[in-house]
Amino acid sequence: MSPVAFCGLELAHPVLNGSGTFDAIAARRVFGDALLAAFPFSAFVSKTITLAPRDGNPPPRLWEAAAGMLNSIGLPNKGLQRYLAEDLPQLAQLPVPLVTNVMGANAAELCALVEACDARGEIAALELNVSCPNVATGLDLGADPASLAPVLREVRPLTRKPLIVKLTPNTADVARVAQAAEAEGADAVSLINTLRGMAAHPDGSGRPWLGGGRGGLSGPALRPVALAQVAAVAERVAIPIVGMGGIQTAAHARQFLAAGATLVAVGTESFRDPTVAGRLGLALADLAAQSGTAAP
Amino acid sequence: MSPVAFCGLELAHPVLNGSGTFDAIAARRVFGDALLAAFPFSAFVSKTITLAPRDGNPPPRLWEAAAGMLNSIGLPNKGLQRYLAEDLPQLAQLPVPLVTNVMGANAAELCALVEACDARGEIAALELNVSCPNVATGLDLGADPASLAPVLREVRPLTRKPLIVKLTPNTADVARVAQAAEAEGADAVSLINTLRGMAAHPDGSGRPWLGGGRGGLSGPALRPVALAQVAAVAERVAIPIVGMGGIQTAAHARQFLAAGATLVAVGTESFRDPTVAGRLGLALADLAAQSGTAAP
Amino acid sequence: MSADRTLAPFGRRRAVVVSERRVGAYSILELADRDGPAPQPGQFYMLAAGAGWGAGEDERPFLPRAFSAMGGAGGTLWFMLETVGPGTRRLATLRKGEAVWALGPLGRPFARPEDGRRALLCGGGIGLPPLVFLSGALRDAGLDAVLQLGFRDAAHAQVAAGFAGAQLATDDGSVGHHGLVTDLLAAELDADPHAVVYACGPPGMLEAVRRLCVARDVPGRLALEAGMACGYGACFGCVVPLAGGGYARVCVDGPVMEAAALAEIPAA
Amino acid sequence: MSADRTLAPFGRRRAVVVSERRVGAYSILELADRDGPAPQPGQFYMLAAGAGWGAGEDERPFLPRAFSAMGGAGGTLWFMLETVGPGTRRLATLRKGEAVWALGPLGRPFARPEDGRRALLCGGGIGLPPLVFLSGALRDAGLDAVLQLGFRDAAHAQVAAGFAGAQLATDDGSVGHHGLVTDLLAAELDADPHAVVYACGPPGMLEAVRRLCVARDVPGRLALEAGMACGYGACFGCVVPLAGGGYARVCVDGPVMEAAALAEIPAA
Ligand SMILES: Cc1cc2nc3c(=O)[nH]c(=O)nc-3n(C[C@H](O)[C@H](O)[C@H](O)COP(=O)(O)OP(=O)(O)OC[C@H]3O[C@@H](n4cnc5c(N)ncnc54)[C@H](O)[C@@H]3O)c2cc1C
Ligand SMILES: Cc1cc2nc3c(=O)[nH]c(=O)nc-3n(C[C@H](O)[C@H](O)[C@H](O)COP(=O)(O)OP(=O)(O)OC[C@H]3O[C@@H](n4cnc5c(N)ncnc54)[C@H](O)[C@@H]3O)c2cc1C
Ligand SMILES: Cc1cc2nc3c(=O)[nH]c(=O)nc-3n(C[C@H](O)[C@H](O)[C@H](O)COP(=O)(O)O)c2cc1C
Ligand SMILES: Cc1cc2nc3c(=O)[nH]c(=O)nc-3n(C[C@H](O)[C@H](O)[C@H](O)COP(=O)(O)O)c2cc1C
Ligand code: FES
Ligand code: FES
Repeated sequence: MSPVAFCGLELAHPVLNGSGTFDAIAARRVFGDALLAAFPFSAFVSKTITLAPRDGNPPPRLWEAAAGMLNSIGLPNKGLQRYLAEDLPQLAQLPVPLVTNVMGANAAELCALVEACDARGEIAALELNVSCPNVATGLDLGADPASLAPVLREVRPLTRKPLIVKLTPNTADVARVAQAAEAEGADAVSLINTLRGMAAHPDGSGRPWLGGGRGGLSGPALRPVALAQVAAVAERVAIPIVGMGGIQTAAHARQFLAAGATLVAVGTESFRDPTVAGRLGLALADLAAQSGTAAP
Repeated sequence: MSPVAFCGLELAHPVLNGSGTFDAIAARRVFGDALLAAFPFSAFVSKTITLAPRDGNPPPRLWEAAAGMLNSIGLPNKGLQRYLAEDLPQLAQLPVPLVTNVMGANAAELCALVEACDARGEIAALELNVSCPNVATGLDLGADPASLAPVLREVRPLTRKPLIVKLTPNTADVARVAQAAEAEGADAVSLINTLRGMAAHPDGSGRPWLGGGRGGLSGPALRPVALAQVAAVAERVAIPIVGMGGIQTAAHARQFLAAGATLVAVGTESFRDPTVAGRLGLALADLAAQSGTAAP
Repeated sequence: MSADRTLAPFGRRRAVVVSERRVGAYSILELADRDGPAPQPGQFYMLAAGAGWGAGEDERPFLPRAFSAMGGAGGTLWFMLETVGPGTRRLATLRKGEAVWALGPLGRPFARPEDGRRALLCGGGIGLPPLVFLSGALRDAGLDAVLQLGFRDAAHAQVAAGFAGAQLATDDGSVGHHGLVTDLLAAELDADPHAVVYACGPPGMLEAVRRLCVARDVPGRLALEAGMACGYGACFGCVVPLAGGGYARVCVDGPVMEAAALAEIPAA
Repeated sequence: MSADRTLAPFGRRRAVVVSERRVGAYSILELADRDGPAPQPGQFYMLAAGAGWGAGEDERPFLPRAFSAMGGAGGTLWFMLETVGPGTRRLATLRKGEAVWALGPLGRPFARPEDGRRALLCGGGIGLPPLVFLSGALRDAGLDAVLQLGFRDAAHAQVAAGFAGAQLATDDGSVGHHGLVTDLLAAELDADPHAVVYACGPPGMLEAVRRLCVARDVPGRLALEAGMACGYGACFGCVVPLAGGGYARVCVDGPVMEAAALAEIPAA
């Protein structure tokens, strides 16, 4: 297969998973080692890890929308220490590089997360989630260049691993935020995260369906929004872009690549079809090699 | 039918049209006076009117999306003078009050529009479009409370007619903008306008399909986003809200009313079914009277 | 036939599929529309399947689709469809008895030939339905019409077998004239320029007809296509550029437009 | 039967509808799944129609839906469906020969009865399929099982006619015991507490079973339901609260969970 270059990593094809939309450890329990033999993604992005463990939001956590879904998962995770101790050894068995996605409520937390991850050889790159719509802090941080920049200034020097900033789509001008990330030394940006949304309880009471109240919209419904944001960011930054949001087919992925993305990620569509990303990867590997969309 | 009170108007039911999604004059050419006999909306909202005439964007102007559509219409209209001279007399024949939607590139333009409309008795209320994603000025104005407030401060004193501010959804915190509108004397806010989106040409070239480049997403795909924004605004302002975005059924409309809207508007669904809003109005009229969602 | 549009009842109606059959590359769809008025040649309907609309590629179709009436009388409507995407695919798999949402008749029909001019009807591919409808209406009105139809190949031309006396052209020469249907039109205009042209077809073909008409100062009535969301003037999406600048909405100002009123017709 | 899960092949497969029939208020769907392994009682599949998925109310279904295997052997799978929304509605209108996307078998199956305990199988409504599957497997293993099934009314109970020897209860008393199926369960536990309970049904019923088991210190294995997007642990959407705090994913840690491990089961 034709390798795709991304921030110094050599990837077999340009298709990743969206953070939080594939649990390689759980999938191995379900599918066995067949998962490793046909691993669909060219790098594996972990679910968002936080400093302290989190249970996540009360159920229901899911709502099916028109051509998409809302989730209010609430970033459940074991916390940094148990992630490093328990999950990393298992994730190291995957046949692809590992990207660890982290979120902190403030600069100090993010620094602690990034420093700890920097020390671990199993981790090939870091993704900073400054965009999760379910947790107030993540939202505020990434919606405004002025609040993002000082945080990145503290975090960036703490690792030489590639640093990807995952942007929030819930902002007036995502390209300005991307420019701030580039200026502060981000190696790449990824977008889009889910759009803030809400579902009413079908009992007609007016209360929200989701246990967490608001949720995040993903899937084909938001693909036009994602494509517009990727194109807007590509016009304004030179660093590589991981484009995502509603990608279902190789044609969709090509649209994101043509709009300026170097890599793409599949999230929601993997829920419907767990091997779809591998087929897209196969279809896109040659294209990526030919067109030289690969960034240095 | 049970009247719904909205900014001093008595409406037969709580369902309007979204601005730019129903042309009552064209519809009368197509359907004849049957349109008047079964007019679906309890007030008619005009397409956005600008000071100078506009041709609008080059075609193609439409893209069908998953459970929705993108448009890049570009606000074609006759300009204020011809609207007042040619259209108003025809719109005055409608059996419902008329809301005129206007957009200006700056405060001076908006003032001229509002003053001229204030002088016309055919117009029951004004809606300020500070949210159209297709024209740079409209976007910038409504995305930021700091740019919206001074404009409203100039415009508000120029009319005693109800002033509705139509908010843009393409912003980090729509409730803050709504609060600014309320503080500057808006009588109501309406939301959501279309989400910024883009479609790639199916020829795979990567160029945008729409003649205007970017477009605006509407329809069921964005309903969860619309509902979340309406709920967020309702938590922070006391003035009435016109809620819209992907409404197709009476159940959807009820969700918006339960989230805090006083009225709802139907846009894209009228393209699929031109009489749908009338059926929703019938279904909702009693509900509105009972529950007292009607604002003073 | 008259130049005024037949008004559409306000509201979409549930029509029922009477028959659906394939003829070569096309499908012929016959609908029972008991409560609807008869359309005029040039008018169209917005159609959507009564069920299963929205589960095709890319989660489409979502909006209804525009189709020219190929005929309509006594509560029955005929359409001819080419399968090009999820909407036409769904409509072409409907079975007898299934429901179709229909809004129409919509748009301005073809105006009658004036000044005793001979009617030249020139259609390309899926542009055939309104012209076939028109040629029948002219015949019923005791007027003569030349019907010229162009197709890609024999599979597409197969549908023309039903229309006796039509002049045919195919791109691959497998049936009739080897070349463009506009060659046939130019020849008729050479022979007798006291004519009025009625045309429907793909944008490139309509642009050629428009140029022919303008160059020779012959009245030309072109039935246009454009992507449509509503079909009744609500969305301002379906525009074509006008000779004098600006745009017209194909659904309410057309679909039949005078050649002289139009600027260059944009490629699809 | 074993306590270990049967692994799912990695990837959804195109299964084919062998038959679809209505029994009272339910549908029985039989699929040919030639390439798939046989499931164990308690395991489930994520199913979606091969075509026409996405055109129901509110433009749904979009995601696949979870269904317990009611049986599976020799490349054939059985399911029982209750029509409650767009997904089950679409699946219940499939015809012989049509395709279904199937991912599975998924989840942890029922563990065998331990210590010579008697198996009490207690199902409510659409909770019946995994218990019917289990009762057959226990019988095949030479073990005894009591099958207790509760239904709303006679129309729903009709499906139980196929399962000889089942104790029945209905809410309206039209068939069997007039009352809750958990009354039957309590009576069996009163009679002989050396038992293990297997249960599946609506949340309120499962919560009652959970309390019974915890109160009497009897092992209970509950096959849970939860809204699911993926079925294989990817989305973290399908959680239930645990007795010790925190949540477990029903799709990978369940659907069969020990009663003692669970906190109060939330209402739907
Ligand atoms: C007045 C009028 C009369 C017509 N009469 C007939 C007729 O008699 N018979 C007939 O067969 N057709 C007729 N058409 C054309 C017909 O409406 C279109 O072919 C139809 O809309 C195609 O729908 P689809 O879903 O099958 O294909 P689509 O997927 O909609 O593709 C059709 C074309 O639309 C473009 N397209 C592709 N994807 C999209 C998208 N997501 N959003 C927007 N555009 C897209 C492309 O250019 C593509 O080639 C008529 C059109 C008009 C306006
Ligand atoms: C492990 C497991 C096994 C199962 N086994 C069976 C079985 O054997 N037979 C069977 O019939 N069912 C079974 N179910 C239940 C079945 O999966 C659901 O009933 C099915 O998902 C319903 O889909 P639907 O589209 O028909 O209904 P939906 O519209 O999805 O409605 C079903 C319920 O979901 C909620 N809901 C409504 N709208 C939405 C929305 N937009 N988003 C999210 N939730 C919504 C409501 O509570 C509603 O009552 C099982 C579920 C699980 C988890
Ligand atoms: C169930 C679910 C959980 C998610 N969890 C995370 C997460 O933990 N961290 C994160 O950065 N993004 C998370 N996302 C966002 C996705 O990575 C992705 O940005 C988004 O879903 C858009 O892509 P899609 O439309 O292909 O799903 C989550 C999305 C979903 C649907
Ligand atoms: C084709 C089209 C044209 C529109 N034109 C206008 C406009 O001129 N002015 C305006 O304020 N909003 C305009 N809108 C936005 C709608 O009024 C409405 O806010 C939006 O479409 C969301 O509602 P919906 O999902 O029901 O369509 C337009 C929307 C569409 C689809
Ligand atoms: S199709 Fe909507 S205006 Fe013509
Ligand atoms: S359904 Fe996705 S984790 Fe269980």
